[in-house]
Amino acid sequence: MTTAQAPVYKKKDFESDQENRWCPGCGDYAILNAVQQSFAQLGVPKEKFVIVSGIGCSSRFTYYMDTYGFHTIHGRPTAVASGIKIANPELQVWVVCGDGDGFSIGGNHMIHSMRRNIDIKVLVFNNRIYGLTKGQYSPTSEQGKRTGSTPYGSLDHPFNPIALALGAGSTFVARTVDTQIPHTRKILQAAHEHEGFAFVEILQNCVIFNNKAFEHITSKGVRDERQIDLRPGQPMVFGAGLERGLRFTPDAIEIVGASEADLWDPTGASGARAYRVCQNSEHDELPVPMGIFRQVQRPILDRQIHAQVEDVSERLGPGTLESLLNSGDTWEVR
Amino acid sequence: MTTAQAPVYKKKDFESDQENRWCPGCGDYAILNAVQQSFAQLGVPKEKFVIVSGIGCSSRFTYYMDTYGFHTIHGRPTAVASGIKIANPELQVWVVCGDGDGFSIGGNHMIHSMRRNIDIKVLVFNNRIYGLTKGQYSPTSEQGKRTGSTPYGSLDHPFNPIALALGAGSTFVARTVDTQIPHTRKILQAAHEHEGFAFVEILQNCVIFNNKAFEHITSKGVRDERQIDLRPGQPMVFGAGLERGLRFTPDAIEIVGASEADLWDPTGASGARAYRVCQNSEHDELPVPMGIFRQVQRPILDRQIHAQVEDVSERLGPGTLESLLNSGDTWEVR
Amino acid sequence: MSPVPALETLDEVVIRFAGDSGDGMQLTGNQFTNSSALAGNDLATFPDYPAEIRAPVGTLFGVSGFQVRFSSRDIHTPGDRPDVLVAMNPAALKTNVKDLKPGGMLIVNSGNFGAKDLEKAGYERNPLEEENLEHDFQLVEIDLNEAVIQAVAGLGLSNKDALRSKNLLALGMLYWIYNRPLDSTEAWLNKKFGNKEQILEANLRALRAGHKIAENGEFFQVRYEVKPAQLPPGRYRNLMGNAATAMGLVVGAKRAGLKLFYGSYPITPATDILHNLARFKNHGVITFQAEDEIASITSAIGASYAGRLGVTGTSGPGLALKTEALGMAVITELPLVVIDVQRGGPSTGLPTKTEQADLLQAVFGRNSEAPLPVIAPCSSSDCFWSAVEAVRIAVTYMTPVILLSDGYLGNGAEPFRIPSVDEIEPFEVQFRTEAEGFLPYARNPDTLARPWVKPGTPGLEHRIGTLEKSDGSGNVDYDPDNHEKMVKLREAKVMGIAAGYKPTEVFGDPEGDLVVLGWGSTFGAIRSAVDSARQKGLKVSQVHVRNVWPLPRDLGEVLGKFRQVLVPEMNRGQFARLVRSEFLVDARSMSKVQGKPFFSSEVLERIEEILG
Amino acid sequence: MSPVPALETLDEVVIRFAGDSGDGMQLTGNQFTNSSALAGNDLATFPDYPAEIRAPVGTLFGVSGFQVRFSSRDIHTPGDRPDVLVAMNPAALKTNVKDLKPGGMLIVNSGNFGAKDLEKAGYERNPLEEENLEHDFQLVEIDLNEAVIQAVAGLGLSNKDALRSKNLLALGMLYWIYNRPLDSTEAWLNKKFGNKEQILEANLRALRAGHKIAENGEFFQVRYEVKPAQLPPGRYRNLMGNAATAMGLVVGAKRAGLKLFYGSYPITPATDILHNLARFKNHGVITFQAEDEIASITSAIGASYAGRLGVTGTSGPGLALKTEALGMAVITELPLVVIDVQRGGPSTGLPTKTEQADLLQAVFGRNSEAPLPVIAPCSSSDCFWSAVEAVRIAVTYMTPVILLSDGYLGNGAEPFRIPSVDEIEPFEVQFRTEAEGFLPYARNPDTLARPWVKPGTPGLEHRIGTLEKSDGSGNVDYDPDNHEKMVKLREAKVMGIAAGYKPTEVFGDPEGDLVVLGWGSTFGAIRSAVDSARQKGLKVSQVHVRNVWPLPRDLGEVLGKFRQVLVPEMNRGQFARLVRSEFLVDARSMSKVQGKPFFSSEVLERIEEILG
Ligand SMILES: Cc1ncc(C[n+]2csc(CCOP(=O)(O)OP(=O)(O)O)c2C)c(N)n1
Ligand SMILES: Cc1ncc(C[n+]2csc(CCOP(=O)(O)OP(=O)(O)O)c2C)c(N)n1
Ligand code: SF4
Ligand code: SF4
Ligand SMILES: [Mg+2]
Ligand SMILES: [Mg+2]
Repeated sequence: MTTAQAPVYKKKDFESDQENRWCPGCGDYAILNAVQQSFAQLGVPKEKFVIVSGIGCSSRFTYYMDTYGFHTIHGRPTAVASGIKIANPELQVWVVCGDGDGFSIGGNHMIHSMRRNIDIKVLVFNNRIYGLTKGQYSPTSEQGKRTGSTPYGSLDHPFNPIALALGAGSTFVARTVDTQIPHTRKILQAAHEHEGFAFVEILQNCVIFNNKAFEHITSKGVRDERQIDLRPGQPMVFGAGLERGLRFTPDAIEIVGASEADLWDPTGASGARAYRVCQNSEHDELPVPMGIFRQVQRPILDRQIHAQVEDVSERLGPGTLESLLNSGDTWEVR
Repeated sequence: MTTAQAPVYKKKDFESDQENRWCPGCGDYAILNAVQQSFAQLGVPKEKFVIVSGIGCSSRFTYYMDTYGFHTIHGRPTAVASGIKIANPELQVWVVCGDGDGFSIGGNHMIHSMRRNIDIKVLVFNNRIYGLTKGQYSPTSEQGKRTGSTPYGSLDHPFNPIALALGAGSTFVARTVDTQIPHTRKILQAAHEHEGFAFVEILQNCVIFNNKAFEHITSKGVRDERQIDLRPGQPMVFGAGLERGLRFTPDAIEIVGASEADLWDPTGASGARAYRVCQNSEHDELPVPMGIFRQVQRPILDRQIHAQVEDVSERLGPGTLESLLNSGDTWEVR
Repeated sequence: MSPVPALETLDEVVIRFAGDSGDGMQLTGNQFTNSSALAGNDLATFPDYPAEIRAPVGTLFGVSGFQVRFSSRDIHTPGDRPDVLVAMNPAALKTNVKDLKPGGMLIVNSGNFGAKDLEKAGYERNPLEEENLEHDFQLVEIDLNEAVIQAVAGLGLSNKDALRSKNLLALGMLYWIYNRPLDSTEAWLNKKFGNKEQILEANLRALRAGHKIAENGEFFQVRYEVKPAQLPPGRYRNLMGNAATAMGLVVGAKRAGLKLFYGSYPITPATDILHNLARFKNHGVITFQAEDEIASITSAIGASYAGRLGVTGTSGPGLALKTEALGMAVITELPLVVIDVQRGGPSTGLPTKTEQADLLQAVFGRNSEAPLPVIAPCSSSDCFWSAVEAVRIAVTYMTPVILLSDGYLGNGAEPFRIPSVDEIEPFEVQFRTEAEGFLPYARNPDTLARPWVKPGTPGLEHRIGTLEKSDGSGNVDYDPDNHEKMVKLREAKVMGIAAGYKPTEVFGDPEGDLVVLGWGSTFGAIRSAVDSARQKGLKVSQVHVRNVWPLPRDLGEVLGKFRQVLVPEMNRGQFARLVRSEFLVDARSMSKVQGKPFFSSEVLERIEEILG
Repeated sequence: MSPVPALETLDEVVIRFAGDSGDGMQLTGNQFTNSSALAGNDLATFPDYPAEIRAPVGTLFGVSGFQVRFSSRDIHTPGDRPDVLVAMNPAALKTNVKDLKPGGMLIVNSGNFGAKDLEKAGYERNPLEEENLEHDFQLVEIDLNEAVIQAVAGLGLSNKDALRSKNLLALGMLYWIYNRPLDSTEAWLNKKFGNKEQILEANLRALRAGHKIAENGEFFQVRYEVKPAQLPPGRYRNLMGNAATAMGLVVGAKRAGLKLFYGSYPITPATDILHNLARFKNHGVITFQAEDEIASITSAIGASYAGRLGVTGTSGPGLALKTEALGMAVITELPLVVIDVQRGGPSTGLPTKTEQADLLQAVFGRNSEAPLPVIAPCSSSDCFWSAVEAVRIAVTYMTPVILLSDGYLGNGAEPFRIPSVDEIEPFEVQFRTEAEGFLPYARNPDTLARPWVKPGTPGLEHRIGTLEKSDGSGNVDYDPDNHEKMVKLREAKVMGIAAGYKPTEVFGDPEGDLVVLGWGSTFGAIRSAVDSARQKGLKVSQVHVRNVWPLPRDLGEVLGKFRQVLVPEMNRGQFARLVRSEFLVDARSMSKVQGKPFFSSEVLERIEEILG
């Protein structure tokens, strides 16, 4: 998809020289792979990319990408990224963080950058556990989970990250799975093309502290039946041969034949259908949606900020040191 | 509604001796009034009430109630209240805060207490402005607002507090208006009766920095046409004579005659209708919903915590100082 | 009309306006200040308002005050006690009259001394009738309410609306007494209410009526004149400290060749900096009102990383929230300016009152060893110069810098001599663009600063982060010796800033019995006190420190020339503690923690006590 | 089978286990420690693991180490250098061999020295062949891989699974060498893998095989014995510092008659306290894993307000986030214990390494004047007693208290003499229930504490908050004099805690040439060094401070009896700064900031340098 001028890259142009320190078998490797492959294809000069991460296993991501990168502090990558993007909207700013980083300590910055529609892309590696601190339950862990901090089972109800993103007004909301690399690449591409904030939840396996957390929906055997890929403008179909589909009824969603399936539209004004479908349970009959839940246009904060600066500068004339110093009432002492 | 044993109170039993320091004409007075009236009717011994507030004009509320009260720091009242309620679930813990306190700096604690379903009641006085710091735009201010910090107009897209609460998993979500005292009392009563977390947005007029912000939906003249009161189990009707109603179509909401209106059900599993209806714009034709958006049952964290403590104590036997000190491998030195 | 009154010349006058929060006292005081400034006086102001926005009318806690001192000499403080008190209601009288100088002029709005007003102020009897006000002061009772209603009659205003202009009536009177023209205030009214004709007209009439009433001689027999001060020649403007800080930041950024990014979250008394900067869009300034203080500072750090000048401003509770992120700026060695306009604490404390008690938080309040420089302006106009200096240090040394202002400086105003552009040295930033030999943590041998690279620069892609970095490469490094080396390098860089300070100046003789050592906003009170004490022949000098961290290297030696060291501070001895630990000098603390600045008389008394 | 080998008696041995993060070194070390404890040795441990969870196999940064020192004498540190190093792979050898004592025993798993392993560790040649290891050390090469595969043969395990047990094989060998029974580890394995029979069996076989291999004499010719230590009589258990802190908190709460609420957010190296407390549900303990550090502390403050004992724990970056809320606890005067298990910084820094550099943050890192006491345990088992003391001070004085532990103390273990219940004085809290004469901010004349009231108590409804409070009533009060009074009262309350300290103890003579002053985890290294120096006849003594703020009142005087004061700290001189500023004593800092504790030999050298 590269034009004449667009740079042509290989995956390895995005591999840094740092030795990788994730556990063998960690799902983060697959995501790294997908991101490196995707970035090579986006047609963006590599010096324009900035990866911003928080603290957590996932946040080590930054060190493995041969782009500009900033490994910040726990929970704040979206806020740091907001500053970077506002300071220089030319940069392609991607945030990588964990479910703890992004939704526990960093939840507020997350929802505020969503509502503001700052043009950053946020990838949350959701392994439903705190990896780096050696396995405590996270705000996306299922109730009843036994971990270091919950030896008798956790009691908190988890967030539904998709619902939260919709509620906070994210203009792009998607979900994918670490090991489903072609799907991940497709979503990354769409996130890149979306003008505005993009939220991508990536289900990620932590082999050490939460192994096989997503097996029931992602393993080869069940994947086709338990997942449905929400593709904009396409029928909502699933199954090994895409032979089945979903249809909205006034009060529910029902499984129908492929031909009767509703078309999926992530652009509607209210987002109510996305909200409805993201409530599908992992343990019911309905398939769990992946793909693009929401994709709408809204003014982009970083662009608007610069437009306002230009607009005011045009109206008032560009400020000089002299005009600044001498503004207001002045008088002369001789 | 008081039983034989329940205490009988008058409004003035809930009035403290502190001089009120809000600006004359502030909407907070009306809310104070409604809360004092309501509390007198709830049948709860007054020493059980704890009001917890953050910092802001609205958060001064605490001082004016003759109950236990804790005026905390900016943005943290839901977190402090969570600690209080978990420490002693017998207490009736009510949080009062502003839109800045609750949704700007305090947004994370807010959404986490929602997902956890801690049995506290949170009243957010939404005046769409920072009152106490003399008028800056808030995360609920409409785009384009000129304030001290946005002399050329604000650019951020605001939160829809109701949508955010739904997305975060709040089990009770409602909205009312400062001056509509009977409605406010009804909502407070429902919030009290709800077992679990209750979120109530109260549209509140700041006469000094954002006067008449809600006139277009709350003034006497337009109120009946521009508001619809969502009443559980009742038809969705509005208008001076409740002559009109709303009906959900697959993709939208339409205005119909009262008899054709849908029944309002805030208890459905997905919450998609609440999500849909809360997207009604203040500037379109559809009326703006007030009342109860959502009301569902889910395990309550503070109760579950205590149940787990009891359960474990029963299984392991109650711990004594001796058993604690002597747990694990020990040996004797003579 | 009475005979033309005498025109007495005074060296200086201190006026305090006091009234309800809704009475417009801040506005009145500011107008008076501006005309005094235009008249060429030196001046200083002290606004003092309650934490409530507009507390119920007439209550004690709702009283808002504004003190202005204008003078024909060089002055450093808004004055200890007013010569003139304007009290708009009983509450204002009650809370302020104790400060009025014996024999001072007391102007009260008798129209607000009804039974209900008195009750709200907790007066059992009408003080105008019962107490010896007339004996102690030059009491002038005027029913301003009545006067303003008359003045605006015919404009079709309700009484309630008419009364809104009574502050301008009072202002008109004072203009007459102090022989000031009305024109600057008239111009201001025209600009402000240009499109609200009725209100404009009411205000103009009230102002002129006040002038007339004073002129007609019933109430005032004397006029006073305060001659222009002998300020250094130049063009001046009247500037509040927070405005000066804002301007200094923009000027600093321009001198660095950068554009400013200001990330902030509103908090008293720092919000005005945000308000000021938000107006400077045509200077390329971006202001970002973040969701909280943590996002304010982290977005500013992001902006610095991206090649802008990241700045964030707050007050004490906000600084507490920014401390974790400050550590990130320290370890990533990015430039950043953090402004703390200190207020009364602890915790929410006394939000609208002043204090200097965040010093140790600024110097030490971060996890682990995270050294950074701290600068404290000594006057409202020095806020400008200190801000420029903070920017210079931040970009020269690639370090976060804390600028410690306070509520007294931030809200106070004084004449500011506008520097010419050449007076402000440029310190243009050179971004690294050369890929050859690039190491993210290589150091400039003079400053120990690392290179600053704008993301987007081809060939310089690299990663920074908050884990310990390898000397040179900046890669993650857990090696014990590297860690110690980096800790010491960061320290050496910051402590090295002191090498660039000018020698410490002493006001007065370089040795003697006592040196009064200060920092920040105590400058004016100390200077006046030391000046007076020296005129009385006491062997006392003043040393004032602007770079409070790292401390000037010669400070120990300078202080050592005096038998005693006294440190007045609006805290419990924090700067004294720093000086003691650094130089083992027995610096003794003079502490005042009342949410109010020192009176120079308090400092003078203490000097006399020590040397007496 | 070879002849029964000699059994030599040693005073003490230091063993270090080093291997890949996945090799189970922490587990092996802990097992060895436990059996040494059960054998009655005094002991101390030092686990040292990387920030990575399980870095790629064989890399240098993936090496995890565990050092244990066991002794027949009273010891205070895990030893400077190991007598025995067990290196499971080339990376472990490379990163650890430089610490091994000359002539020490070096056991390597030669099965992991393939070309790829060597490459990952950056060895160009096989050190077992090329370097003079054999000359410098007692080199023992064993192919543990082969041995373990043989040992578990027939269980149907894959080779990969079989290899998981090789650490137990090594452990079995060491048990034989040091004459330890296998039973405690066998019991532990049975408990841990009771329901996983295959794994249990593999582990048991590996353990026994190790023992056997050692016994058969091919590799080892001597066995050693370390006799039980003469510890004070009593019942003992082996206790890690973080576990001791957790236990101390619960015991403290019980002695106060309270139930514990622990609000926390995971962070290395403090998380174990949360893990420990989460298991104590049958002691009425509630643990709340909050969304962040701010919610952790504010929920704990809420719990204290509601009448529980609120406690929150974290490490440096988390403490930075809690500082604003600490101010709230100070002004509302609620009891609260805040634990900071310090780690390397600044910022994220070196998360798994130890440091003492949060001291000034703990003492001063809050906005405005917000004094609070700080306590630092001096050993892993003292974490218990310090936690009890922290609880006592918090509830007695109605104040937040910071307990400054560190990674070295928190992760290290030593024998803990279990006190009888009577040894722990009760300090039962009396909640106020009497409405008559109740004032929320009335003060206990002895402690200056205000009353603690449980919400829910009829008739005592009242409001507290973070604006300045009126003395007595606790109502909002902006009065300048009241503010100053309250600032001083809060200060007097906290400084008054020092009145209850025991007189400062001196180890050694009460006067002399040098006193080595320490706080926190440096105790052991300093004690050993001073002890040795004294045995060499040097006039040196030790003073160790547990209550680091407020400082003991007699400290200045005690230090004054010595010609010089040396302060070893794992920071850049923070405690020295406190002591200097407080007592104007020329305390000199000995700084080590390497993420590692002091060696006692380093301190000894410095003593000799100073006195030599
Ligand atoms: C302020 C602060 N609090 C806590 C920590 C400790 N910490 C580091 S990573 C982490 C959570 C890791 O979980 P997640 O974000 O889900 O990332 P993962 O490791 O699972 O990829 C925590 C609590 C920290 N570094 N800083
Ligand atoms: C940590 C901190 N940051 C900022 C402030 C300043 N502050 C006080 S109230 C407030 C916002 C007030 O707005 P809102 O919460 O909407 O309450 P309102 O006054 O409108 O009722 C702010 C920013 C503070 N007190 N503490
Ligand atoms: S702990 Fe889990 S998330 Fe972290 S690197 Fe290992 S497998 Fe991946
Ligand atoms: S500023 Fe606004 S919100 Fe605050 S008290 Fe006044 S009217 Fe009410
Ligand atoms: Mg995770
Ligand atoms: Mg508000």
